[in-house]
Amino acid sequence: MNIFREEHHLFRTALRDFLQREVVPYIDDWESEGQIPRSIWSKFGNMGFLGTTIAPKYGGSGLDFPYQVILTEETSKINSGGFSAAVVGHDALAMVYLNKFGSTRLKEQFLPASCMGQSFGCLAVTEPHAGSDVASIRTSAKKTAQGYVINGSKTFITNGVLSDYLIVAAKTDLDQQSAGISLFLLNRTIPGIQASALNKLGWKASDTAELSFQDVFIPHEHLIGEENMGFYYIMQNFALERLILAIGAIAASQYALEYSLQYMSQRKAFGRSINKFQVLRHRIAQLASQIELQKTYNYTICKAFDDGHNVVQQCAMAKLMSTELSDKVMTECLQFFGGYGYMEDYKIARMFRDSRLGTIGGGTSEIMRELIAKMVIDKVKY
Amino acid sequence: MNIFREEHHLFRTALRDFLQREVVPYIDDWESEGQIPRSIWSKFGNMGFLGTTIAPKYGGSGLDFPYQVILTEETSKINSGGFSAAVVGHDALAMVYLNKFGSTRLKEQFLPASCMGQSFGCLAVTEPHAGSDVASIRTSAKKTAQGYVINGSKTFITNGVLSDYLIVAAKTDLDQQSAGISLFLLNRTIPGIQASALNKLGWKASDTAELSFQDVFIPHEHLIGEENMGFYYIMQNFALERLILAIGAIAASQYALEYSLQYMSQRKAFGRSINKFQVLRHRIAQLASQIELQKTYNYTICKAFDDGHNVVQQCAMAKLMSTELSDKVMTECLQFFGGYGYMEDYKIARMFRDSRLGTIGGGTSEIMRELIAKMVIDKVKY
Amino acid sequence: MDAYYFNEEHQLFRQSIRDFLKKEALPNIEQWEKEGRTPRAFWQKFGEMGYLGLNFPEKYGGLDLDFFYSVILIEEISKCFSGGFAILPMVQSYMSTPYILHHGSEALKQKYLPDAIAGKKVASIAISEPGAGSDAMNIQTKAIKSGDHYVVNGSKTFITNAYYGDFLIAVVKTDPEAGANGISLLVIDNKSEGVSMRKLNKLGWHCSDTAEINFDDVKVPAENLIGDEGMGFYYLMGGLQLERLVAAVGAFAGCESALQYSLQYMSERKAFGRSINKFQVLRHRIAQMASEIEANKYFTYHCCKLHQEGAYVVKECSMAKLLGTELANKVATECLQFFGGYGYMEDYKMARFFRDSRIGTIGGGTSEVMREIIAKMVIDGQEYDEA
Amino acid sequence: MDAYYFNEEHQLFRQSIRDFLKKEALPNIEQWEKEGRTPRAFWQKFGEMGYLGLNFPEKYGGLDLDFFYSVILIEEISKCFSGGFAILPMVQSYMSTPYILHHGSEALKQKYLPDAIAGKKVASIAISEPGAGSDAMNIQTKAIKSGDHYVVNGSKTFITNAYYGDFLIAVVKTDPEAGANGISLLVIDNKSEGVSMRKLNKLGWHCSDTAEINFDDVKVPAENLIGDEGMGFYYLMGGLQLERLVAAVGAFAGCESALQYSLQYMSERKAFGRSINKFQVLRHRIAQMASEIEANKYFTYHCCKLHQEGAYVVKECSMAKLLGTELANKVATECLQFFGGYGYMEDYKMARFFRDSRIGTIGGGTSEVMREIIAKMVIDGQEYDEA
Repeated sequence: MNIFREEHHLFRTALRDFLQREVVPYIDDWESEGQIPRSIWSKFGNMGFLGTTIAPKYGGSGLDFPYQVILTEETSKINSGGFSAAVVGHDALAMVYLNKFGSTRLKEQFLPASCMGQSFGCLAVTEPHAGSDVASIRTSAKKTAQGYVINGSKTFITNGVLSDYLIVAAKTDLDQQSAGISLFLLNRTIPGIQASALNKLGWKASDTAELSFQDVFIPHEHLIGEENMGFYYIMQNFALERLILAIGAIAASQYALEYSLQYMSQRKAFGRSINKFQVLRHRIAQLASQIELQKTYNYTICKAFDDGHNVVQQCAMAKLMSTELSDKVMTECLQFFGGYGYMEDYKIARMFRDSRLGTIGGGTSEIMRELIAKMVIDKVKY
Repeated sequence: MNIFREEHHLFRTALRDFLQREVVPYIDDWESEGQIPRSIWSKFGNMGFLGTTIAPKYGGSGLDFPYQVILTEETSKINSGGFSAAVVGHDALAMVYLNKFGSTRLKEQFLPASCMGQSFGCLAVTEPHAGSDVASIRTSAKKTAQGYVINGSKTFITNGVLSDYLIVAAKTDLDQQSAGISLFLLNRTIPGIQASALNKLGWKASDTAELSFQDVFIPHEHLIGEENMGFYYIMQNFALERLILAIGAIAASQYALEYSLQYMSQRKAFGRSINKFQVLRHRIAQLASQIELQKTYNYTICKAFDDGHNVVQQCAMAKLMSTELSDKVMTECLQFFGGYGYMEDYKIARMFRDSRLGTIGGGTSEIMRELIAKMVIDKVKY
Repeated sequence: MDAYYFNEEHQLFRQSIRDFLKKEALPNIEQWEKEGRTPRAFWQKFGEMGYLGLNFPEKYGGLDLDFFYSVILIEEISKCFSGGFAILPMVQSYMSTPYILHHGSEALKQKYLPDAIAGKKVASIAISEPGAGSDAMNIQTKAIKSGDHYVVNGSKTFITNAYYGDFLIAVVKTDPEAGANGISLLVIDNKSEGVSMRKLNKLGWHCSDTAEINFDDVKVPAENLIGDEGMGFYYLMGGLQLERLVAAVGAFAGCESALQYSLQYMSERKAFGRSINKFQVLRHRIAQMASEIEANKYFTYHCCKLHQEGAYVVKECSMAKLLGTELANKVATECLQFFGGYGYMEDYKMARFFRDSRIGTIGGGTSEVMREIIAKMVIDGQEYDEA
Repeated sequence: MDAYYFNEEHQLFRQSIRDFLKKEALPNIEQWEKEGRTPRAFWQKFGEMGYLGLNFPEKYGGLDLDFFYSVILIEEISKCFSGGFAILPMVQSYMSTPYILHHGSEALKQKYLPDAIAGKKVASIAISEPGAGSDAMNIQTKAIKSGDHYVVNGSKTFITNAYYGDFLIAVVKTDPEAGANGISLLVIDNKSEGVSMRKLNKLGWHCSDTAEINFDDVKVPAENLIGDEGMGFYYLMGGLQLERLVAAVGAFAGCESALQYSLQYMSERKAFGRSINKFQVLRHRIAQMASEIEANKYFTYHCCKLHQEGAYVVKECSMAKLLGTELANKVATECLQFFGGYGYMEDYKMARFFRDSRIGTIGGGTSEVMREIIAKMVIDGQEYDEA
């Protein structure tokens, strides 16, 4: 299943060159600093790497989905899960919500700068006491004559500390579960928003925030879409989000495998290069096969997604299996490196740490299985 | 953890010699016939292999638990899960219930012949609609002035077609769940008992029955222990039953591994004996390690059981892990044999079929995990 | 997503073969399993429907259809809960006679293909030997040329379709000194003098006949040589790709049927007061398996497409075979578990599925052999070209 | 069942060390992890309590207790959620100084053991080299005798305790031509001229110092040779059994603490309206892991008992190390999952446990090396005797 045409390959090459030149030399620093510099956003934007699928009238390139796939893949192959998360959190989450559900006015106001990387966003749904249970969020948005007043807290928010605007899920009707949720756009500069960075096992170059909102006032026009439709919007976008996560996981896995193969061809033990040991060879064969399979499946779903099919079930499956596989690949690849695998000087230690979020973020594996079970066993349709 | 003394080894040697002489030469025939001949029971009894832990006054040998362990192990190493099941179903199930909970009169009446192998029994608890859910059985025992009248059906009963007597669980109080169950001894000869043999994937030498009871009348004295205490008796004996199943599974695994090692030392491929291929060697190392670990654990529990400790949790763990491991061992060992593994002329095909019941019979792995979860998480005590 | 691979005619074809199997095969499989063979009359009907010639030119009686018709055929016969039933046409049309079609003389084609396609003759491919297993290079069966015929001596084992079959495509050494270059393919009639067979007793695939064969000075006409002498190994390498692909298709299709069957059972079976498809642990296992089967299926379709387009995809076919058959083992083990004690009873189809699947990671090159091939390509950068 | 291995005094000892750790270590570990070392002052207190000399004779300041006291020590330090903290005393008392005790001269013992036992000096065992890894036979570091001293050249890597430590037990080649028979053990003071070190930056074990060491014409007095020249390999083989056993004990103890910690969290954390320890899929995973940890523990106790009784149990120790550390990886991965997003946060101890456990299947001989050893014994019938 090949979803890429010639122009896609050109885009990939340009992006790859850019990353090698502008990102890779600095990525270790950004990892230690726990954030990526503002300047990289505008460089990214200038090159046309952001907003590829967004209409030109809003500053995007109006291209098809494979461009976004390539953005995800290539940012996943420079050994910084955090960097990739920051880019994807802006491009495939914040911007996509705005683009799909926002009013023309909001789009005109925020998308062009977003596409140029002069401004970037985050999506804030998860709360400390709700986790994967979106329907149970407690952040409230009280409607007044002048606008909405938002109170509550969020956690695990990628780009949550540094982003210029936030897409926030809050309850406009506290008596409802899912039916009372709405989405809002918050400018970072409004008073009442507090953010603190979390200290994570991996994804170090990404800022992940705990947020609190205290009487944050926003005008009515900053409601995204319709009131009480937020849950529906979130569910609708989950397919894309999961597909992107699946693609990233497999790109990183492939990168880890290639990196390992290179190491194994050079490293010697007991008198021969370790890629000659049968037990290691068979494990490589198994992993390579599983990656190949998963990649093919993911591309098939990308195509179906791009063709407008309902792929809720398929995206959950892709996310579940790709992230589980990625953990397995990283665990095994680290083992190939022996003691060196445990040293942060080699890339595999970071890959191992970064991968571990895969089966947790964007809905845990358990949530994926719940969802798939409902569709496969109870024949529920979404 | 060594639980065997010198006299145990002598017993083991005698049993092993007996099996080699009296059982092994005929076992393939018995597997095709779907049953073992009556004559083998009395031979077994004559040698003193049955009722080892039962008091001499009831015809047993009054010995300690390791003798029963040896009986389980050795019968599990002659490549007939069905044969082993028949012996254990009599010796560690039917006889044990009778011995532990039966009246002196019942014991005097039935145990001596049971120890001599002149008569053998089965335990009938499971029902078509209840499975592992013992509390929900529907077979009823209606008390009348003259005795009890039993109606209902049972399934998956080892020795259920050929045994001389049956220990049957039935509801004396239909309004109760577990609190309404009692145990009864039924002579095979009473009118109203119908049995038909089931056609199984493995355990071919054992007769496994579907039973139906139509107005089966038995005297009051054939109640085992007290009325409505049956569930409690069954739960109490589960520890032993599971331990025995765990021991059998590991003995069979060890036998399969030894058999495979022998084959692999002789079989050549690509110019060398296949026990020289690193991938196979490492798998053997892994399996041998897991078997060794599990055996040590099981023996530790055997000792604790014999010392009178409460080992409900430990026996469930032993059963869960031993039978899961056995399936894994058989699956992998069959693979070592390549095409020959698939031929019934080699022992491994039957071992593979026989093992598969392990995670199902005597409480499925899922039931074991339910039980363990209750003890480990909810701190429930049994 | 199926639309990426199947058009409307494909779907009609699927319906027709499904109807045929439902009427002609499913009611009888239980019986055929007991008898240890599928009757010849059935295969003739099957042949009359055209099902044995989907991938053959019309001049030999085939239908000359694209490969996805074959994929459908293999999927559907693999969903009948009888690996032994499904394997006959798989060997016949995809693993043995294609050697005649692709490399054989016109005379050989005329002699064997029409009858095979009509279901009148049953073919086998005879590679494995008692001493060699998966190691085709080290076979010992010799075919020494003597005038206008070869004299064949040696033995073969695990040969599907052979005991009740009509002819063998036998892999033989025509030059015992020449290694891979000394291997040739020879068509041998089962009734030839000096051919003796023993039917093997298997763990599963009960309605398929698997034979151990002895050749004792068997005279085979020289014109029964397929293609050129010494080219057998290379023909095989090509043919094995198709064999693996077919095995992969059969594997995921079997998994799908096992999952469906389990779902049905689980919706009906009750325990502790509710149907067992409500238990979270079982639901999550279903979810996991459904996901793995689905991904496997679309990867295999992808390989089929590559094959259809004429690509020589050794790596992908080996991967598909490896992953598909390993998955089938896992699915068989887990699905049987869902049935509890009933899973162990031969009255339910799961027990047979469990027995039948187990050959998957062994036959047609073990998983270990697949990993060897993949390792060579992925690690050492080795490439294979078509013969 | 614990009573089969531990008597009442053992239990009192367990309580005392647990109290000590709770008071002196647990409140500070977070800080030590940040600083990248555990302060020397702590180890001196630890030594004063006798915890570094459980397995040493009284004449050197040890307590000369049976091995199960050591087992308790290792279990308890392994339950502090800091692999880096636990490894220092493990290396000190069980992986390095025992070579001096068992094979060293009385002068060496007097010089090094009392200080090590008192926590005044910290020891390392230096085996691995950049080019050799687990392959002890192929080390390249040379110690060439010249008069009354050896001149050492070469390098070592992954050496725990070395960067802030005092002396090394270095594995060197005294006879570069002699293979295994040319290997010797030499005590080298870290401050010797020509010794240079680089501190390594690790995935986990943050409060432990791990060094890469270079020896550049380092002069070492001849009396620092442990035992006889050329016997180093055999001493090592013996010592490695203890090392593996200690690793196995640490592994299951870590698993126990991770499971307990998870159970605590799961009883408090709510999702979809109930505490997450009520979800069947999580409950079954807990049940499975609890079972595996329990079996692993008693198998390891069994090996400890064999060790205590003086048996030379290469196979059992290798098995315990293999299975224990593989299990720890699995437990770490699964337990972190129970914590959801919080598992990924360094504020919870699971993230550290996950990072710290990952070295288990690598350090002290990889799982692959363990399987090699076990395969040789189980398949080829090889046996090992004590040096």
